[in-house]
Amino acid sequence: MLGSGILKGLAVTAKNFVGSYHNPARMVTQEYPDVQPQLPANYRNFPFLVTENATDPMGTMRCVACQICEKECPPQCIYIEKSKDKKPDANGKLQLYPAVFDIDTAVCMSCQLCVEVCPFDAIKMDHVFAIAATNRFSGLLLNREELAKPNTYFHEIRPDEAAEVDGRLAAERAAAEEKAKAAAAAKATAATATKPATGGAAAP
Amino acid sequence: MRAVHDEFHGDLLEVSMGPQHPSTHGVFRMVVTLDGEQIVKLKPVFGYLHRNHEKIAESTSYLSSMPYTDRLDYLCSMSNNWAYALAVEKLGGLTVPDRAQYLRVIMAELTRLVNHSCLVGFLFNDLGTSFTPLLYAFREREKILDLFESLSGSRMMCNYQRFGGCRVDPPPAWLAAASALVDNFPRFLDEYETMLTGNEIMLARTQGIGPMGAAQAINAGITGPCLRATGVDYDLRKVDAYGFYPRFNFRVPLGAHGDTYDRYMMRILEMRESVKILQQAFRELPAGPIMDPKAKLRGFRPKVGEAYGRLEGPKGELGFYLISDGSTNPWRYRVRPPSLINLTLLEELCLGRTIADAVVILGSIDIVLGEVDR
Amino acid sequence: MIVPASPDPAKPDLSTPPVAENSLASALPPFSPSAILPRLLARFPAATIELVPNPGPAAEHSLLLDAAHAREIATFLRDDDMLRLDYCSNATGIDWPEKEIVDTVKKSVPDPAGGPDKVVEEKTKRIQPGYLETVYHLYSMARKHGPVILRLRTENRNDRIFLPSLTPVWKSCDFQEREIFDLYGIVFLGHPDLRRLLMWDGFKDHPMRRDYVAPDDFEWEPTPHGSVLDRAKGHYPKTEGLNS
Amino acid sequence: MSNLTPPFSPGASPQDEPRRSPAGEGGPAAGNISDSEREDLRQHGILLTSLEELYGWGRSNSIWPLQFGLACCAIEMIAAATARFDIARFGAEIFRPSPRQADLMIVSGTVTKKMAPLVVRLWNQMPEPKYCIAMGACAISGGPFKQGYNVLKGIDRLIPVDIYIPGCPPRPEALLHGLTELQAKIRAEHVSGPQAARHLQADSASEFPIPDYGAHDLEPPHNPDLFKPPASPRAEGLKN
Repeated sequence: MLGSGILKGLAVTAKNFVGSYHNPARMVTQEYPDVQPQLPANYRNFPFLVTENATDPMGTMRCVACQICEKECPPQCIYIEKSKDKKPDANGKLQLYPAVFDIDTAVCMSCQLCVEVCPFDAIKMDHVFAIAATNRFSGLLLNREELAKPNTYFHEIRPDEAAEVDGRLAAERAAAEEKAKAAAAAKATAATATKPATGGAAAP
Repeated sequence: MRAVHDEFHGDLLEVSMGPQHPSTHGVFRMVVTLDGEQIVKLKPVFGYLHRNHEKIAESTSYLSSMPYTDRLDYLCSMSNNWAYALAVEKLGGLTVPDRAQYLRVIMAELTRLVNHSCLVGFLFNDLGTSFTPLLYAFREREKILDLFESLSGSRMMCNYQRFGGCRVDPPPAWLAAASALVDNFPRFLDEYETMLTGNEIMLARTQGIGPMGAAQAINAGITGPCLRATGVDYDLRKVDAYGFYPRFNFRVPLGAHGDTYDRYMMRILEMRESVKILQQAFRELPAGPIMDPKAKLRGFRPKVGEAYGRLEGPKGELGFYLISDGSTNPWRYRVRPPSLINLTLLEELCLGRTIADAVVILGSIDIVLGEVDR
Repeated sequence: MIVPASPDPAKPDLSTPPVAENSLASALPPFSPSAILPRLLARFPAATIELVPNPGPAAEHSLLLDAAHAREIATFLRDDDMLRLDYCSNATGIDWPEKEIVDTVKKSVPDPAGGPDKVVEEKTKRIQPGYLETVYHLYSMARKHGPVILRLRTENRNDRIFLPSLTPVWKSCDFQEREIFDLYGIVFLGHPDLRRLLMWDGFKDHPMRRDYVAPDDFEWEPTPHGSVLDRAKGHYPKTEGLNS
Repeated sequence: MSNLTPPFSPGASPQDEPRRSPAGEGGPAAGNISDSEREDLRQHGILLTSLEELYGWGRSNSIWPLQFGLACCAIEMIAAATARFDIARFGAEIFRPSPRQADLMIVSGTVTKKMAPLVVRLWNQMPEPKYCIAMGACAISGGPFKQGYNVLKGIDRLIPVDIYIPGCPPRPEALLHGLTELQAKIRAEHVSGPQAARHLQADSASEFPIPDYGAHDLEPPHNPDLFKPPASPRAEGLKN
């Protein structure tokens, strides 16, 4: 019968229309500003810099300004300047730190390559997506103060990955302490024992 | 729009459709010359989204180009990733572990589901249904995008595959969710088809519109569903047997007339076959590593040489031609864009038709401007 | 009709890339360049056809044709019953700018004192002239085999940039050759509609060439690197005592 | 990280609100009610409003965007219009194919130099009041493709942008967030006085020069009256 195909199609639409009042499978709308989306842990938007301690973010940044991410960033939106002096990191080893660490989020393509190539687990991807600026020059160019977020925040957004990273860093730290101890023991045979240097805040 | 004079047809009207036009799927432009309502000439104009992908890729490392491939055909980032990875693996002599091969098949077929269901929605938009089928398609697409997002971190720009494997190993919960989605997908397809396939208006607007001959299509390099709609049995999943496709049982649907209706049906039937492939893949997915231990991310330097890797993307044959000069950057990086080459016959298909048919024919060819212009 | 000996030689096994020696050894598939080359030379004695080896693991060797016979050879490849290369998948341009090559020749010089010969390395510099190249990847849909790769080279990069168009043979080259004309500046003789494809008509440059310099619009570059940094510096206000 | 000042914040700085007398403590006179008091009354079911506020409320909830997608971000823009994100909840679901009927241009994707003159022409064809959202990295700055020879490094070189939404591509929720920011901006606009909205000021430009296709680049490559980048933070102490 001519027109039966159209009627069948309209029946589907009608079923969906009625279903949208009671059938959960057809009630798909998410009331965004009132109900925040459930983001998966892997979600990535823009990078942030992990710091060990929320009270002293600049002092306990994991980044050692090795500039690998800067080189690998496909759109070249990371800018790092190394510090002139060194600071002790979580293992007590003296390391450089970034005197300038800028990311232009107006350019960033959220590809996560900086995270993948970072050997220090210092840069991770953030979940914040509700960003709107009226000025792109000052509003979207983030400096290291704006990029720094504490490790506790990292645990909040990506618990599994953060735990794994913490475990790995703790193992490295233990190994470093072992080594320091062994070195100290070797020294102690010759002279008085020196305490292995440990510094920085332990990860929560 | 302007009047032109032609010695055969008399006064003609030249209409510029696009680049801002609701039915050109982006910033595509056609300069159409009309005699009354009949098309006597149609010249596509490209380049409004020419983003210099190839030039940028030649000045950056092999790895850095991977996220750019996401943005070629932005509906199918997973297949683009795979095609590029395939070419680089061929160039660098890398192997891919079994589990990664299966994961690639899963991602590529999920992408095909996304692409084809959205294409059908867009095609019906062009037929004048104003958004309704697209809403159904996007409802399913969102489910698949949620899967992609929870695995790779991004809805559209997955950046998931690497030379020699994949980036993230999906946890069992992900596989269960994906498997459940795939099992439910035929129900969506049934609903979709009930709504659309028998529709008399759609049949009248598509059957016999823009028929393409097999020999004509082969000579013009048409690939993908558009080619198979003409009855040519050429699917790279069977012909090249890349990935682990020989391990899967699936049929290649073939059309008979090569018209717009056949092109539409190809998409529907391919989605049903993709569901079959996916169900087998979820059943047989082996355990194991997902990266070739030889592969390295940074500072990848293939030996001097060249390679052409191609695969059956949702839109047709997507190829990457790479020339290495031994450095970290490719000397030549070329994308063989199926969307662009499938447009070769657009003028022939539209001649003598009305402008409304041209819109439908263009919709059935399935282009994405990011890939047409690169 | 010739049935290939092996069950399906058209399937390049990508997981285990073939070694170059193996693919050139016995049981040549009909589409391998070493099998095609003698047939082409016999059929077109006046043509100069060269085999261009591909040293990479893919080992897809190609055939370099001379411009004068390219279209005849292409038509033959398309229509030949054994090959039936009815489908031109990919056509692309490549820029090879002129390059300085240092040849090192080892010579043994007899020692005037009567001792053993000395090995002396002689280095000669020569300029390899630049050229533009097009590459065509051909497959057969009828026979389901391939690829056969054809290359064509221009005489130089400046004024002798003419190549025959293969669009009359394979229509799929239509847009791709227009793109090559646009981005590399190779003029295809016999192309039905040779206009720029991607850039606008008044555009003068050929941006995919290696020596192309992009227009200067680096006014705001907060995270500059490399060449971008150099070009951005021109837009920075000149400050006293800037030591860079 | 949002850099918007709260647009309709109760006690915006006094020079912003010259008509509001500082009579907060001594009990407000009629028409001089502070926002907190008004909110208080609203909770008791008494709705006080001014014509200006009503006008702004009406305009902000009936934004008609131009149906105009450029690249990847356009797909997310379409997704924002579909059932899951449902931009209709903000009154902005009527995507108009014609610029003559549109209020908002969402520049969703890479603007190439070949496309840029057409974008400006579309903008010029839109009637006032009109707004522009630059959605995604490419529209803001050229994004990942900014190194390309044919890519415009930000649409704000040619037309004024009200809201920038970074991301590649931004989630549909991010677009909705940007839209609510734009709505807030529209609601805060005044209809008269020195603080009147841009389109009500006599000397504000509504149309912008359309660049020509040149031999090597657009001519001019940017609109110097509009695009005034600050001195780069890298001007001093350049890395070598």
